[in-house]
Amino acid sequence: MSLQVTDLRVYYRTLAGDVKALDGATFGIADKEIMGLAGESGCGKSTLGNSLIRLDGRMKYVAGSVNLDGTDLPIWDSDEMVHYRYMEVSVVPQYAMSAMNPTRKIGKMVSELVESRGVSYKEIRPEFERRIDLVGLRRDVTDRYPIELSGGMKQRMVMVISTLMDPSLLITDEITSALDVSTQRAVAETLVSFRDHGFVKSMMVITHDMSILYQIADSILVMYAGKLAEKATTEVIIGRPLHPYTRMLVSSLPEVGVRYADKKLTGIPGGPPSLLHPPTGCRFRARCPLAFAKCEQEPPFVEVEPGHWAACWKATGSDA
Amino acid sequence: MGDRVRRYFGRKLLTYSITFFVAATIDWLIPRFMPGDPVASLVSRTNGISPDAAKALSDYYYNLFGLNQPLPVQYLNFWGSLLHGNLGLSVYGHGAPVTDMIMGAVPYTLALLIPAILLSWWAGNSFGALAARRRWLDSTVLPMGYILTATPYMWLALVLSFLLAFSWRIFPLSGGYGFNLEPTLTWLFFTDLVAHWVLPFLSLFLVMFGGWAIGMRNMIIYELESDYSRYLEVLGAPQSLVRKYAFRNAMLPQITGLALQLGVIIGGQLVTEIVFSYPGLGHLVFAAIQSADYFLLQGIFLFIIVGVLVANFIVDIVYVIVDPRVRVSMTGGTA
Amino acid sequence: MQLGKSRVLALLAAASIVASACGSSSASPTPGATPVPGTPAPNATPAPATPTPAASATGLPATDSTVYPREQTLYTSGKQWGAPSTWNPLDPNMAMGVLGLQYETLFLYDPIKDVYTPWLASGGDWDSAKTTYTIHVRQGVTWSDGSAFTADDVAFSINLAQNKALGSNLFDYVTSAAASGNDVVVKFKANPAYQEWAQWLYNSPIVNAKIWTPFNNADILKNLNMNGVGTGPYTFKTAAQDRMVWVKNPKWWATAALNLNVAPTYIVDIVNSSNNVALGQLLSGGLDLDNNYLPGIAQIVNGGYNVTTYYAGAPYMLSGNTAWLVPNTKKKPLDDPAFRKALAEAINPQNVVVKDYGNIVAAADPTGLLPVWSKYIDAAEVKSLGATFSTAKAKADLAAAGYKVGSDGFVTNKDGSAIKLNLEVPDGWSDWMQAETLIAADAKLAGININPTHPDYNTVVADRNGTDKAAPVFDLVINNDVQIGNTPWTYYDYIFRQPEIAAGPARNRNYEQYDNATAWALVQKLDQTPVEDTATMKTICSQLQKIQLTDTPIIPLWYNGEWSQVSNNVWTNWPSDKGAQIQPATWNGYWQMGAIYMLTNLKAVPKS
Amino acid sequence: MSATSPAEARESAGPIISHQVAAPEGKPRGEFLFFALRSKKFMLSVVILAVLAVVAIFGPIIDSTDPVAQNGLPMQQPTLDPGNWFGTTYFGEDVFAQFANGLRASFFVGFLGGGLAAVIGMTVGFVAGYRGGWVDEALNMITNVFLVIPTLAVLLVITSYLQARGVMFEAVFIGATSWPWAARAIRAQTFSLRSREFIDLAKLSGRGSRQIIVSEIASNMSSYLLLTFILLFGGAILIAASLDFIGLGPTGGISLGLMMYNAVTWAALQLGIWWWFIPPGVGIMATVGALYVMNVGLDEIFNPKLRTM
Repeated sequence: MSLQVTDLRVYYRTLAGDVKALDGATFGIADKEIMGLAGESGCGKSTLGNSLIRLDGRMKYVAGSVNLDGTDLPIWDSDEMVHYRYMEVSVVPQYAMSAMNPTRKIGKMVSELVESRGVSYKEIRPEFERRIDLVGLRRDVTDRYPIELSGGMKQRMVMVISTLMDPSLLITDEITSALDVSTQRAVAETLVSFRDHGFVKSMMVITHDMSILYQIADSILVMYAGKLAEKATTEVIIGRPLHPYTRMLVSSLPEVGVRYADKKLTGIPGGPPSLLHPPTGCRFRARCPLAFAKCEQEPPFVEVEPGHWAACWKATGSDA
Repeated sequence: MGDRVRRYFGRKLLTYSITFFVAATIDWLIPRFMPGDPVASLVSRTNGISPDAAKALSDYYYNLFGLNQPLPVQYLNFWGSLLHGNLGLSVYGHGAPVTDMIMGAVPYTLALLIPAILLSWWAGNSFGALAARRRWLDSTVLPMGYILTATPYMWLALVLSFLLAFSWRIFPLSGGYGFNLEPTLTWLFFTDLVAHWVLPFLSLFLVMFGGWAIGMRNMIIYELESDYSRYLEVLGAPQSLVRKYAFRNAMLPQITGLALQLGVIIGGQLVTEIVFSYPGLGHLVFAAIQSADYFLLQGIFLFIIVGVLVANFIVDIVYVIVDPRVRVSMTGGTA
Repeated sequence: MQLGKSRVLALLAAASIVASACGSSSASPTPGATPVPGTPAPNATPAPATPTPAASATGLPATDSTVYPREQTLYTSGKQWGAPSTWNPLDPNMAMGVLGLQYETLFLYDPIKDVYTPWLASGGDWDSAKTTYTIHVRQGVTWSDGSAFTADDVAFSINLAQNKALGSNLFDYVTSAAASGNDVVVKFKANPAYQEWAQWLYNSPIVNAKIWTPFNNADILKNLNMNGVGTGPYTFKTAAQDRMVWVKNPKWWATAALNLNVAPTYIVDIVNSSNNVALGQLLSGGLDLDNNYLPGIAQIVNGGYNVTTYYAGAPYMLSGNTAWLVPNTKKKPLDDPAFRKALAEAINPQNVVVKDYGNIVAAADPTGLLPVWSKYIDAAEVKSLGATFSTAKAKADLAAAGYKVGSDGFVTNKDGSAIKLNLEVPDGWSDWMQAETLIAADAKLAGININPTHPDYNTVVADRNGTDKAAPVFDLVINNDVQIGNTPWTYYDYIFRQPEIAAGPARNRNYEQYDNATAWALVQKLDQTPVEDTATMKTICSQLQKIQLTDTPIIPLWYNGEWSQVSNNVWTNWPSDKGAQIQPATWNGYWQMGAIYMLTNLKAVPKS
Repeated sequence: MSATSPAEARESAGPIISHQVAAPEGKPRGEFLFFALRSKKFMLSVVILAVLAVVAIFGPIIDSTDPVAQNGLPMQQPTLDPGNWFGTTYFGEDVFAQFANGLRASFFVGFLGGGLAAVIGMTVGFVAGYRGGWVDEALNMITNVFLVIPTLAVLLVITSYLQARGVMFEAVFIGATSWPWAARAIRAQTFSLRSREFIDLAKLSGRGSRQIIVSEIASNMSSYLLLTFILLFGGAILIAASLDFIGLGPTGGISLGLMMYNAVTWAALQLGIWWWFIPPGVGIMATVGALYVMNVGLDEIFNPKLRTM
């Protein structure tokens, strides 16, 4: 088990009050595992992703622990976390297109970055260039400015940079959403190859797009309204999901590449509840076709069968 | 690449020269458009002389200023003599060459403008950047910036001159150098020169400083919120590096600002020089306005136009050097 | 060339200042941010009462001629409105002091005592027929280049008037001027213009024949004559955009001949800047004599600044010239004497005197004759004909003259058309701009609609003088061109000048375009009256006054002051009605009206 | 370059406005109000401006003395008794009346001048930025010419033909000459928006350029445009002040700049009439300063990134 998250709670401070964006998450990612993290926008995916590496100004750590390769990450202490960022945990951000300083040559920027982390650019350069070849870029991109690269090139470049320190955990956030379908595939495959080359030990792939996960993820974790809904191997989630919400997500699969953020979820009225004052009990209750009395109480996230977790009274079969 | 650059600057130069031509022509029209007869005004200032003497004097001035030629000829002469750096003769100076009068004043103006602009730009930007990271500065000193930049130049100048020169006698009240001195290469003269320079400089500096500081402070905050900053932070880069990048990028728009500033600041310059009767161009403009000397005005404005265009062109060049984005877009990203 | 020099210096300024600025990282560059003690500009003198010699503090030799020790220097301002640009004594735009300090005249004239004092002439006299005048040239006078001053120089200077480029009318009544020994004999045509000749004697510079002969041609005015050779108490030191500096001429003839000695070693005349700068310089002891109009003098003389004026109380100043209203007598309704008279009665100059000038000027006599000419005023005529302020009488006279009051309360033309008179004064002439609003307000009460405007100076001149294309279009302007002088003839010549002068720059008289042959004949008769024959002068003047007060070609308002504010911090014994009664002005023409004695009277304040 | 606009320099210098335009998706209006009420900068500036506005609007009503009537005692110190709160000038004019009316004039100039400049700047900026190509080139040229011709010179020529010029004229003149920097800025913004998908969408749906500019670009830049207007507003006031100061202001009436001009001409400071000199300066400082602060306040409200809480 390379990553173990236990009852992690991270809220957003707003003038109106705390938004419970991540309200108790417990799961793990094994070595070599690529875990997909799926859910509607605003369900807390990104919050989870960010909280594992850097809490921004408005995020507040409430409770829970994150253990990476046997060491607890001090995620509540930004200064302490610095030592783990990039080295142990790294990110390929959503905004990869604009992640590189527009006024620095890429090579120069990378060297300044790694040197600032106490790594000699000179020593790491050969490996850096090897990986540039690997993602199919010309080595001289290091002498270019970001503006000189196409979207896909930037995307790949950022992936190389983010993984240069061979982190134990790589978090990728919606990296494909801005790309056309063919490039999406390429990027997805690159991710897998990174794992296979051992540039990263395990990966958390945050995305809207189930189809991508279907291609590359070993397991999929589905979130809804700040809580974990279901986790299992990709086959299980796609084949026989237990949680009604998961079913809906999966139902959108055939139309490859279409993100259901774009289209209304079939047949289900309303949207996710406000996380400012989330409802008691099962948070999916309001939209759930199968909702019944028991759902007044909050369903636990339990292992219904080996390697298959779900938070639904129906799923756990205890509906008597 | 090379000829791309050449084409880029070529186009710039063309635009600038057309702009110059238009502006200069408008400028030339000023004295011709003005109602009244400058010579008549000049003569009428010499009261008590006999009508015959007045006649003789006016004839003398008419052919001195070459006003007894048809307009088209005057226009051609204007461009012709312009090439020889000849801007005609000043009414205010009773026939002294405008070029000489301008050249006599320009150094004072530059001696005020260049340090005031560059120093305020430098100090303002550094301070703004500082304020952007130090909360207490942001909430204490920065408000001063707003007050300063909202102060009319002449008002600040008047307050300074009243307090520091008139009441407390720390600095001289007016003039370019002591009325008790003649220009010599002596320490005495030099210090006196500087003493007279300080207050006008200060009034320009302070107002501009406020503007730069605020501008920079805001730009920096935007840069610190930008994606590349976040990416660096996520990868655990130290604040020093993040700020280095943010400052560098925030600087770029400030350079454009500098270009516009260089031209427009003449306004502040004008009133400041008037307050301290500092013998620069602004003071000359005022004198020209007061004595309706439109030849002198025409000359000064022409000079300003050129100055502004040159300044803008320099900034264009600087920008190409400092901002890779411009450079790249110019060279079309070929590699 | 002074401009060349200022360029060098300013480049130095630029270079040095940029250097010092870049050297310092803070807002105020420390090098020289505070003046070196003892060597501040005059306007920064720490304590005017105890001036430190500039030199001593810096170890520079006290004789360093590029630093003027405060206690040896007289700072003046008020004459120079632009950078000094020509030092040609024949050019009316000559720099301050060229005629008076550097070049001199044959006589001086004292308008207060009405006496002529021999100066470069040791005397002069008419023959019995009064058609030949013999000038006795003073002996022992030397030019500043050391050469001797001779009768030839005088004869040459008189004959310069034949140079058309100078447009002098001297030879309209003079036939010849020739040196004979130490005398110069001037022969006149019949009925010489005695008044004008007397004026010429104390107003025209005597130049060096040898030096000026080559310049005596059509381009004589193009000779800027910087650092020229004169006979006067001062010689050219330096000049710049903002100053004119004279240095004492140690070999001045009058020291030996008349035991006169000018006190200041240096005279620095500062080009006029704004009111408040000038006032600041005066109050902080940086200026000794200011001949500008300054506001609030009444407060300042009692403000403990050690600043005084000619009179300790109102009107504080001598009267220098008369400000009067010029009506365009070629336009309705101003072509009607009755209307002009009513207008004169409607205006209360006292308003301007008090509200605008705060009592530093005096209301003018109905004749407009300056106090120095008061002996020519015919009290009887004034009493019977003089217009005095009375809104009621103005209304009555307007009604009597057939001007009916319209619905808007303003009188209308006889044909019923509305009357709206534009009163123009040049923009920026702050005291006059105040005056015109007060005048308009007064006129309004009497039902006369005056619209106060202040276009720029060029426009005012164009409207007033007219151009070769257009006749004068103004309704009303204010004018004060006639300065004090030796004869009221100048005043009447100005008002009644005939025939009408062609419109344009040359028209500098009779703007009101009033033509009255009788009056003009009298003016010429006055001109041809010997200056000592005051009896005849008086009779002619009273006849002229009768015409003037009846027809009101112009409307005298107030006596503009001979603005003169002096600081007693460094120099004392200034002219005043209690002390030496001397003209306290540096303006053109005043030096030879006795102001030169101001310099010989001055005493330096002893260093305490 | 205009010798008359020290103010422009400052806006163009400090891009006090964000150079990013808020993302297209609209936010609920309520949110603006919500944050506005909590923004210290914004509220402070609103309060200051409100106070000044009250003085400008009601001052002349409370104290109805003609600001240029010389009917008081000259040079009276300020006292508490009504009609003499700010004392009197060298000529016995009521300084408070001058201040209130001057403030009114300044607001007027700011509003009209700033507004006009904003309109011109936006039109030029939008068209140049949206159309691009030779239209852009041409408009750029015009902008440059306006940027370099000495507007003061033009003003001199015009004024010498006008017997009398009012505050209205001054405002219009300032509006007509102070727009170039705004045009440049807006052009740049439009440029960046032009390439966004939602514009292409609008194009595909066959809407005309005018519609697109108004309904798509302008609406998405609304906050930016407001900020621009605020800066032009403050700028116009400062420009007017310096015009008045060199004697090219209104020939009649009163304005803060004219007060300053008169106070200096009549040597108020040397004569110790500080109460004549101080108010106009402070008035302008407060007005323009408040506008600038409001600008930044609003900026932070419009751009969530900048909200610090």
